[in-house]
Amino acid sequence: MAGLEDLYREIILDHYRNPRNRGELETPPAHMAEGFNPLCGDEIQVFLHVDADKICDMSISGQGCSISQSSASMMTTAVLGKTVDEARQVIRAFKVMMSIHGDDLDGSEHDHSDESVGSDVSLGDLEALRGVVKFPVRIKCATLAWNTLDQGLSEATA
Amino acid sequence: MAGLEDLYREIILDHYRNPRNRGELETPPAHMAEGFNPLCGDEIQVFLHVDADKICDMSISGQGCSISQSSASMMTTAVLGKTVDEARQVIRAFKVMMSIHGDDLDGSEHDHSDESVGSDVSLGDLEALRGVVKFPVRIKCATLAWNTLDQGLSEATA
Amino acid sequence: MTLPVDSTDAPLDTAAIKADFPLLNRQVNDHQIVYLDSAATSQKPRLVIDTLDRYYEEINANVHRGAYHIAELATSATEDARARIQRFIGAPSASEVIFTKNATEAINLIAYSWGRANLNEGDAILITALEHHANIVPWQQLASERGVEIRWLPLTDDGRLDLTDLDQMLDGVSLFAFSAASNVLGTLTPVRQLADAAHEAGALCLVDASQALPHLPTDVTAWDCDFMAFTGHKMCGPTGIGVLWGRAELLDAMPPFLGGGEMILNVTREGFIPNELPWKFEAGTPPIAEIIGLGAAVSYLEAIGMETVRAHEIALTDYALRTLNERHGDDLVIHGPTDTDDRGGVLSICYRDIHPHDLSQVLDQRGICVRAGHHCAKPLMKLLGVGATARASVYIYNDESDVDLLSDALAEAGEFFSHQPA
Amino acid sequence: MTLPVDSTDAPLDTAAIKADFPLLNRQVNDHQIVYLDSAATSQKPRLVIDTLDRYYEEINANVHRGAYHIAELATSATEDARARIQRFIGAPSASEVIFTKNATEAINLIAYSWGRANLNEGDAILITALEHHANIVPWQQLASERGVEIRWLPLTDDGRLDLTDLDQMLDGVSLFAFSAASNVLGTLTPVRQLADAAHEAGALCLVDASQALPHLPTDVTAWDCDFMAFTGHKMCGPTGIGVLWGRAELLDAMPPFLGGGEMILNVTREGFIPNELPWKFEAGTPPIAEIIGLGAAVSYLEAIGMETVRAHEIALTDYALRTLNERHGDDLVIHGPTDTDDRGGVLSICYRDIHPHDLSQVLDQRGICVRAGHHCAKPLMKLLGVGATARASVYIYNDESDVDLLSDALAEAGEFFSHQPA
Ligand SMILES: Cc1ncc(COP(=O)(O)O)c(C=O)c1O
Ligand SMILES: Cc1ncc(COP(=O)(O)O)c(C=O)c1O
Repeated sequence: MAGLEDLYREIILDHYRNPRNRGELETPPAHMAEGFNPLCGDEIQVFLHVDADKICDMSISGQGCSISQSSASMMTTAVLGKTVDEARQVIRAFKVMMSIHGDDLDGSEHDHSDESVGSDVSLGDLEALRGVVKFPVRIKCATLAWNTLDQGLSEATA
Repeated sequence: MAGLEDLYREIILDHYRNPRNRGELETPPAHMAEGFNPLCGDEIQVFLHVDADKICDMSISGQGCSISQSSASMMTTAVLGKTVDEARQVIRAFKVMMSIHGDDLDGSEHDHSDESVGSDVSLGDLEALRGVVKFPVRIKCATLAWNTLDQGLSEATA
Repeated sequence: MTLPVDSTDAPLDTAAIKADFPLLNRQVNDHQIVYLDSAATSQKPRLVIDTLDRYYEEINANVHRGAYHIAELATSATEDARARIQRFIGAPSASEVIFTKNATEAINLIAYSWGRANLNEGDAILITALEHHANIVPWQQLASERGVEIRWLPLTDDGRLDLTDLDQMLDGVSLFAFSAASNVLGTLTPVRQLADAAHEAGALCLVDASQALPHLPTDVTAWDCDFMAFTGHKMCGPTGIGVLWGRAELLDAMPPFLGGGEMILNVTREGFIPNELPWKFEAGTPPIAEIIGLGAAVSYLEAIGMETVRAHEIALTDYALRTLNERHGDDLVIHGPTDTDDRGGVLSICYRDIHPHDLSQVLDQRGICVRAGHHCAKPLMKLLGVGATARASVYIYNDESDVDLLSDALAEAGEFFSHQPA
Repeated sequence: MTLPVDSTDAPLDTAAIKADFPLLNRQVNDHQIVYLDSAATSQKPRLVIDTLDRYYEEINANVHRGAYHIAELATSATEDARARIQRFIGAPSASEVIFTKNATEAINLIAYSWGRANLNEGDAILITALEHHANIVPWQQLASERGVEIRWLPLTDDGRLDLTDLDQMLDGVSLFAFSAASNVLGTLTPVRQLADAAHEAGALCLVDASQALPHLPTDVTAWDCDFMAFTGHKMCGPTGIGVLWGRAELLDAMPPFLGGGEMILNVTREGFIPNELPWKFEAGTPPIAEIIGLGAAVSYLEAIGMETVRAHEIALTDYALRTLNERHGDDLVIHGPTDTDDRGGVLSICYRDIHPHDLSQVLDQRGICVRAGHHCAKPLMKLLGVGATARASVYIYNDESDVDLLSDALAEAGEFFSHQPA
C-alpha cells in the first residue's frame, strides 16, 4: 500500500516485534513514570534507574501500537548508559524532529535555539521515525515514551 | 403603519393610558401574587381580596408594555366581583383565545374540552386582544396578568 | 431538498440515502470514502446542512428576547424543534426537553443539580461495566466530593449485562445510570426491565441513549425512565447540541445548574428566581442553529422511519458478523453479543496481533474510516483485556459493499504486516 | 469567498461588508432589513457560513481520537482555530484557550471549578453594577451555597464605573469579576486599571469580554487579567461556542468541571486522571463545527482589522448620539456615557413614554431590529429606574443610513401612539 512504507519502516517493525529492554525494574531503586495516550489508549511505564547522574538501567512496559512501542524500544537503546543531561539532549533532538505539526499547543513558531541544540545530537536509528511526521495523529504515539521519560527524569532527579 | 392596528386597538390604548383598578391593596386581608415576563422585563403584582369565594376587591401594580398593562386592566374589570370559579372560567376562555401559538410548551395539540368550556364565556372588551395572536411574542405580554391571577387564586384559596 | 419517503416495510434504499450525505461522495487517498465510524459521529444529510444555512442566512437572531420579526422566527423555529424532538422521544411535554451542548453536559447536569442536591456520604449509585466515560467520570467526581459509593453491574462473557444480582446491587441505590446501547460492544440493554428494577428498589434511573436514539425507535414513556441523555451529532444532527430529557416533577424540584441569562425569571442584588422549565436549565444564549439543525435531523430520521433504520441495521450487522467471521476465522475477534437481537451495528474488532491503531492506519489508505482506541470506555477495555480495539460502526448510509471493502482491507492489512521483513 | 482587505487606516467600506452578510440582504415587512441588534447576536459573514458547510461536507469527523484522514483534518482544523483565537486575544499559549458553549458556561466554569475550590464563608467577590446576568447569577449561586459575600461596584451618573472606593471595596476580595463593555450602556471599563487594582489587593480578576472582543483590539497580556470569557455568536461566529481563557498556572491548579470523554488521561473503576490543558476542561465531543466557524470569524475580523472596527464604531456612535439628540431633543433619553472614548455602539433608548416593547414593535414594521427589555441586566435596570429600554447596537455592517432610518422610525412611532384616539 502506497505511503505506508514511509511510516512502517523495517527498523520500526523490527523494534515492535522484538522490543529491547522490555520489562519492569524494581522500585526503588528504580523510578517508574507512567504515560497515557488518550487518543488511542496506549499506556506506557518507563522504569529508570539513575545513579550518579547516569541512567544505569532502564526498561519499558505497557502496551501500544507499533509506533509507540518501537519508539520506546529505540529510545531505550539511545539513552541507556547516558547521563541525564545527555538523555535530555536526545529527548530534545527527537522532539524537534517530531515537531513539524507540534505535539503540544505552544503556539505556531518553533524555538530555533532548540533546533540548534537538537541538531548536534545524532539520532541514529531513531531517524526511521521521521516519516511519522507525515501522519500527524501518530506523532503522539511516537512521542509518548519520550514525554514519559522526560517526566521520569525530572521525578527521579528531583 | 399597516398591521399595527390589529395589535393596538383603541380600547387597548385606552386601558393602557387609563388603567382601571390600579394600585395596591393591604395584605392581608388581600393576597399579592407577582409575575415576570422574562422576555421584556415586565413585572406585575396582582392584589386579590377573596371573601366567601368571591373576588371582592382587586388591584394591579407593576410596569409593562401597552399589551400587558391593558390586558391586566381589562382583566380586573372582567373578574372583579365574580366568584373564584367564574374567574377561572374567564381565565380559561382568555387563554384559549391566546393559545394559537401556545403560551407554554404542553405539546402541539389543543384540548378541545377546554375550548368548549371557554366558548361559553363572553370576553367582551377582551376580544380586542385577539389581534395579539398575530404577534406571537406579544402573547406572553397579554397573558402575564392572567397567569399571575391564576397563581394568585390558587394561593389565596389554598 | 426532498425528504426520503417513509417506507416502514421496504428495505432502505441506501444508494439514495448515501446521495443525501455530501461527505460520502468525497474521495480519500484516491478511494471513495467508506465511512464506518458513525458511533463516533454520524455524517450529516444535506437537509441538516441546508437548515443551518437557512437559519444563518434568513432568521439569525437571539431567541426569547426580541419582538422583531426575525427574532420571532428564530424563537419559534427553536421551540418547534423542541416539540419535534419531544414527539420523537415520546415525551409527554416539550418543557421536559432541555438543550445542552452534548450528552456529556446532560449527564453532568444531573450529577451536579440532582446529584449534589440528593446524594451524600452513605448513598450509592449503580452504573454498569460497559459505560462510556461520560457516564462514569461525573459520578466519580461526585463520589470523591461526597463519599458516594459507585457500584458496577457486571457483564456476561458475550458482553451483555449480567442481571443475576441486579436486585441485590440495587439495594440502597438512589440512581441507576446505564446506557441503552454500548458504544464498544454494540450491546442493547433491556431498558424497561432495568427501569422497573430501579423503581422497584426505590431508585431513579438515567438512560444514556447516545448510541440508541440514532438507531432505534425510542419512547421514554414506554421505557418508563426518569432521565435520558443523548447527543445530536451521532444522529445526523450538528455538533454542539445534546439533550437532557427528564420527568417534569423531578426537573421542577432540582436546583438550577448553570446560572445566567435565559434561566431566570427575575434577578435582584439579593438573589434570583429561576425560570420555568425547560429554560431554567438553559443558561445563556442557546445553541440556536444547532437546536434547529437537530430538529431537521429528527425530521430526516422520521421520514425514513426508525423501524426501518433498525431493520436495516439488523440486516447489515448480521451480514457483517457472518461474512467477516466466515472469511477471517480465527484471525478475527468481534467483541460483544453475537445475536443481532441483542446488539446494534457497532463492531469492535481485533485482527491478528495487529494493533488497532496500526490497523486503522492501513484501512485509511483504502479510504475506510474506523476508529482505533479505547472509545472512552477504559474500564470496559480493561475488563475485555485489551488496550484498544478497531471499531467499525454502521448507519443508514452503509451497505453490504462497505462491509465487503472492510473485509478486503483487513486481509490486505494482514498481508502488509506479515510481508514486512521482521 | 474573499476576505475583506486589511485597511487599518481607511474607513470601513460598509457597503462591501454588508454584501458579505447574506441576512442583511433580506426584506422584512417589505423593507430592507436594518439590523441594529448586534449586542444580542451579530449576523454571520458568508465566510463563516461556508466554513461550516465545508466542515460538514468535507471533513466532518470526531476529533482527537481518529487516525483516519478526515478525523485528522477535523482535529487539525479545530486546533488551528484554537491557535488563531489564541493570537487574536494575545494569549501566550493555545493551551489556555478553552472552548465552552457560550460565555455563560465559561463564567460558570470559573464559579464551579475555581470558585468551589477556593471560596468559602467569609470570602468575598466584587462585581459591578453593570453586569450581565451571566456575571451575576453564577456568583449568587455560589454565594447562597457557600456564604460568600458579593459586593457591587457602583456607577457614576453617566453610567461609568465609579472607582472612588475601589481599593476599599477590593479589600479582602478574592475575585473581581467585571465586564470590559456593558451590553446596556455601551460603557467601556478601564480593564488594565481594574486588573492592577485587583492584583494590588491580592485578588484575581475575571473579565467578561462578551461585548468587547467583537468591537475592540483585545490583548489579555496587555490587560494583565487572569481569566477572560467571551462568546462566539456576537463576533460573527456561530451559535453554540464560547471561550474561556485563563492563565495556565491557574487553570492547571483548578479541578476539572464537567467530567467525561476528552477530559481524561485515564479512567479506572477507582478514579480518573484529568487530561492536560486545554482538554481537561473540554468534556465530551466538542462543538467542532462551531470551533472551526469561530476560527473563520476571527480571520474575517482580523482581515478588517480591529483598529478599523473600533474607529468605524466610534464614528458611527458619534453620528448617532449627535443626530438622534439633535432631532429628538427631550423626547429621547440615551443612557450611558456621552463621550465615545468611554463607550461602544450600544444605545439604550427611552423615547417619550412609549414602552420599549411597543417601540420595537413599531420599528419592526419598518424592518428595523432593536431589542426591547432588560437585556439580562435587571439589577442595572433597577438602578437606572427603568423596567426596560429599547436598545440599538451597531457593528461593522451598519452605517449612517441605518441610524437615519432609526431616527425616522422613532418619529413615526411617536406619531402613531399620539394620533391614536385615547
Ligand atoms: C456582557 C455580556 N456578558 C455575557 C453575555 C452572555 O453571552 P452568552 O449568552 O452567549 O453566554 C452577554 C450576552 O448575552 C453579554 O452581553
Ligand atoms: C454511550 C455514549 N455515551 C455518551 C457519549 C458522549 O457523547 P458526547 O461526546 O457527544 O457528549 C457517547 C459518545 O461519545 C457515547 O457513545
